[in-house]
Amino acid sequence: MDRRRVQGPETSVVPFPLLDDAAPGVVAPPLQAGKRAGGRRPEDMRPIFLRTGLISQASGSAYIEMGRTKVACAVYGPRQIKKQQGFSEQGRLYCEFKFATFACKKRRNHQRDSQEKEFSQVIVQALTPSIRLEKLPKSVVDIYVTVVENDGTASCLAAAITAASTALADAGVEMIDLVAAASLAYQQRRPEGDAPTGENTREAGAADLVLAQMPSLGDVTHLLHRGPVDWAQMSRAVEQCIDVCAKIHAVMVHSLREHSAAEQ
Amino acid sequence: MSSSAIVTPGQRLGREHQYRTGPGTYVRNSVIHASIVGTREIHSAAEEGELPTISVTRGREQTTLPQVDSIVTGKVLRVNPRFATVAIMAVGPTACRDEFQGIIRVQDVRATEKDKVKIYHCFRPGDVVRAQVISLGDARSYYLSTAQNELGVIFARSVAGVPMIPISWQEMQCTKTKTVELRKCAKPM
Amino acid sequence: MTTVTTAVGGVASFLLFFRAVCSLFIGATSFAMSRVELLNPEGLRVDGRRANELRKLSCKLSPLQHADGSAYIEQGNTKVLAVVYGPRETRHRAQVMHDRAYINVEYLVAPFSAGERKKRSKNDKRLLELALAVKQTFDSVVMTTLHPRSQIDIYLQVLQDDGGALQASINAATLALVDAGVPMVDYVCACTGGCVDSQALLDLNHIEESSAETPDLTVAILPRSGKVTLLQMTSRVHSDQFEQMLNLAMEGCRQVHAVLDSSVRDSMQQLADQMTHR
Amino acid sequence: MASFGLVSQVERDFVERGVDVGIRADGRARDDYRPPRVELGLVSQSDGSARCQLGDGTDVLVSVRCELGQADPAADDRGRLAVSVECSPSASQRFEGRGADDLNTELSEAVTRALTGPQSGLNLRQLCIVPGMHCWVLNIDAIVLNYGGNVVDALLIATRAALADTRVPRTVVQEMEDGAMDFEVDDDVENAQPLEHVHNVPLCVTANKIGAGYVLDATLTEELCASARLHVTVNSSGQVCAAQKSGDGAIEPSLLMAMLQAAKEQARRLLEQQDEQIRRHETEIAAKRARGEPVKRPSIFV
Repeated sequence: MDRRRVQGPETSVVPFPLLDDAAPGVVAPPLQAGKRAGGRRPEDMRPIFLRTGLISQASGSAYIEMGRTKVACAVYGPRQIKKQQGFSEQGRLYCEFKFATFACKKRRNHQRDSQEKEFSQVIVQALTPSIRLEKLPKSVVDIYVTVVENDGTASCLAAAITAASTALADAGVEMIDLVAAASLAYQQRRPEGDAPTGENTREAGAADLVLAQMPSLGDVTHLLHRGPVDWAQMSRAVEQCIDVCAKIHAVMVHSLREHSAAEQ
Repeated sequence: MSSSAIVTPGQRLGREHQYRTGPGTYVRNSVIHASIVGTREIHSAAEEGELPTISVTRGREQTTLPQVDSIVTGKVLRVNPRFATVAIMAVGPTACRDEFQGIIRVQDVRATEKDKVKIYHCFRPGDVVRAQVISLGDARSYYLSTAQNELGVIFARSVAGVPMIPISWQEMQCTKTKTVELRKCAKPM
Repeated sequence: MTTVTTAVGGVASFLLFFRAVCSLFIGATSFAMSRVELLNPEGLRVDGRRANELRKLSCKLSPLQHADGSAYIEQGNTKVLAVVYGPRETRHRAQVMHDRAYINVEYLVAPFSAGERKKRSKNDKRLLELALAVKQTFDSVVMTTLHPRSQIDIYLQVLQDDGGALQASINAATLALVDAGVPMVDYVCACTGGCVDSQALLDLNHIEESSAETPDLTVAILPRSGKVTLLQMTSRVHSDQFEQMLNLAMEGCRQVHAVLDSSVRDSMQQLADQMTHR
Repeated sequence: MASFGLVSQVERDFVERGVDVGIRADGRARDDYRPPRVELGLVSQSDGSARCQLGDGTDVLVSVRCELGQADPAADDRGRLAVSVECSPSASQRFEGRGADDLNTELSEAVTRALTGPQSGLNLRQLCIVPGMHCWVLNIDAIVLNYGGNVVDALLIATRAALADTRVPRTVVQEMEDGAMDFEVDDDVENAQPLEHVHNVPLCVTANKIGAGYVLDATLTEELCASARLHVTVNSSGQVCAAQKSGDGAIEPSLLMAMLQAAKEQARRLLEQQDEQIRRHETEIAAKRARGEPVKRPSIFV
């Protein structure tokens, strides 16, 4: 027996059966025609809770909740590039994206796996176009993203990008625009906005899309799509995501304004 | 202050022909946008015929980076015959969150008789210096200069560990033991 | 239940190995499972060659246009690509030698090159040893003193290994160096030799090489002077037979030299033709 | 690719202005694709292999090997694919030692993304031997021999061709007395089966945003000048299987749609060309077999 770790019991029960839709004894409410779980229409998104400045030690921070998707983000810096990475006229972003070990159905390891590394890179690529890097010579801005609860990987990534951009704005990093990101799952040949887990794994042929955009300027800063879909479906999905980004942008602006006003 | 005056990055502030751009703003396609979260401020022109300046200022202190020409304050970490290494702790009036590394090379210590400069006669580890950034330097350090009267050591302790007072532009005296030590002193402002 | 599963696993992996070995020489139909007969009573080897016969050797100079020099060699089913860059500035200051060039050899093996798929790390000790063998071979042959403070890179990529990857690599590196115009005192030609039932064999293939009782000798010579620059042998052999093996292998080197030399001349002739026609 | 060093501002201007007026350094138009030269079945000890060259630059060699593996408990009735890409230092000195590690991971991920999940189109059930116990693992090993831009596309072109060339050995499953399953692998290459639904495997086309326009099939210099890149993976029924932006720039929505559309169209043409080539290759081999001639493998370079 490994004495260094506390051994759990061999069997266990779900403590709050009502929290888990799939738990036995809980009957999911029948879906209304054209509606999704939770009574949403296909294009509706979940209500967003977004707040900045919750992590006091960081230069800037943001916490976002969309339904059961919960993501916290902290930004540190700008600080001088430490390692021997050579001189650079422009600043750099560095991101560490991590699922909390308890965030998913299956326990995650403390080490970042390849998916988390990939998402870190995606976040950097999605935010870099929005930052005025020429203002930050020789410096690096660190972004740490922790997913507290994962309710659909695509929506986690979108929430992470949105939160990271809000946190950067909160840190006072000069940027040309905020970046809002929206996720979407294709289902039964129709895109549905802002997909939680149950919805994008229901079908084997499921496909999803994450799109990040600078809403004031209109430029798309990232696009990540998986799964086979028709061209018409995809172009409609891109348009729909752009619409959703505008709505998310309004939430971001509201929360930044509120926080800024509260400080003065 | 009403929250409507608070702007967010990307928000349009006006057109280029209306204002001059100040800090916290940028121009794209001749439209002025905000680049940070903060309060919009319009300063009327100092002279007749000039455009008013528009800027965005943050409520909280702005994170700062050393830039060329900015005056920085830092502590000498170590010295060697070629340069003194300085940890930059404040840029202008604002303190830095993280320290930046800078060096004062032997030829940048003072404006005259550069060939006679001995670093150890100008700075010692632990001194607090005021210096100007002359270049972004190399991958590791910013290059600093103290070649002005107002720049140089502003605080130093003697061998006895007591603060010293400047008695000339290159000497400081210990208040306790009255020994004189060599420093490149800043002119009191 | 568990024991059965492991048994099945064992059978499966054995079958896989068997399949891998089989696939190496699909041509050879009569193949005894129990003990491989390396030399049949008629004096023919598993792939139908005689004892003193080389495998088919074909080569091509500068298959890759962008490199300073490159060469590709096929010796039977062993296929090696050699690429040479340089002489150029040294990458690391520690490697600078003020009186001569530094030769850097990197020896890479494709994961699909051998019978069984195996991914080797770049720091695999066996690969480093082979790279060192190639480096030491060429240190004495390349006129490094003509290019002080510089570096010559030789990258060897083994695409397929059916025995004798080292000899093929050395031959390919020679051609690539010639193609790059690096001055050398002579060609370096390498060949392997072995010995079965006191009969010396030339140019071992994978089956002969991996057989436990065959000694396996790799020799590289400078064909004009006959000087030996590399000599490697594993297993044990009687000294009388060793001499026989060595002589046969050196004879093989001379045959290799003829092929390499003619391919260099052909390719230079082509180049000259192109230049005169332009 | 930052690992290839820098490009000067003048060179960048040259490329950008060229793209603005629709001219490229090698005489192609913005939408032109260098015709890929694909050869099948080069590596004799592999179960399938192919090499793809784009222009004089990019050159990749892909091998597919079937290996017995334990079934994945999450999908016990299916086999799986494992991809590894290696950049040989013969392509660039920067790939020496550990220099290529990051790029290798990036390229392996890019190929894996196109080939795993439902979008791969392959029938992975075909690779199952004993459900829940044994399956075939298709090891896809790629070597980048020369790096001349657009390597992701070339890798997928070569991989798809190699998969079409792949023959999976036949297995005979027997049930033993105690209910356990045993199987034997048929060694006869003639009996090996081709993979099912290879024509459904998607191809990737990369559009590079340079200045205000975009180009397909960028050369190395063009890749260095690109501010953003869009990898679009499309299958033969015209479905978009995956799309991903990379690089540090932003793309306007109208340009994004144009890039997607152009990449999709190009992918359709590439797929048609490749299917035609594979069909020709197969009929050639079948004809040779029928005549009893030996099927010789083409040599890699000679």
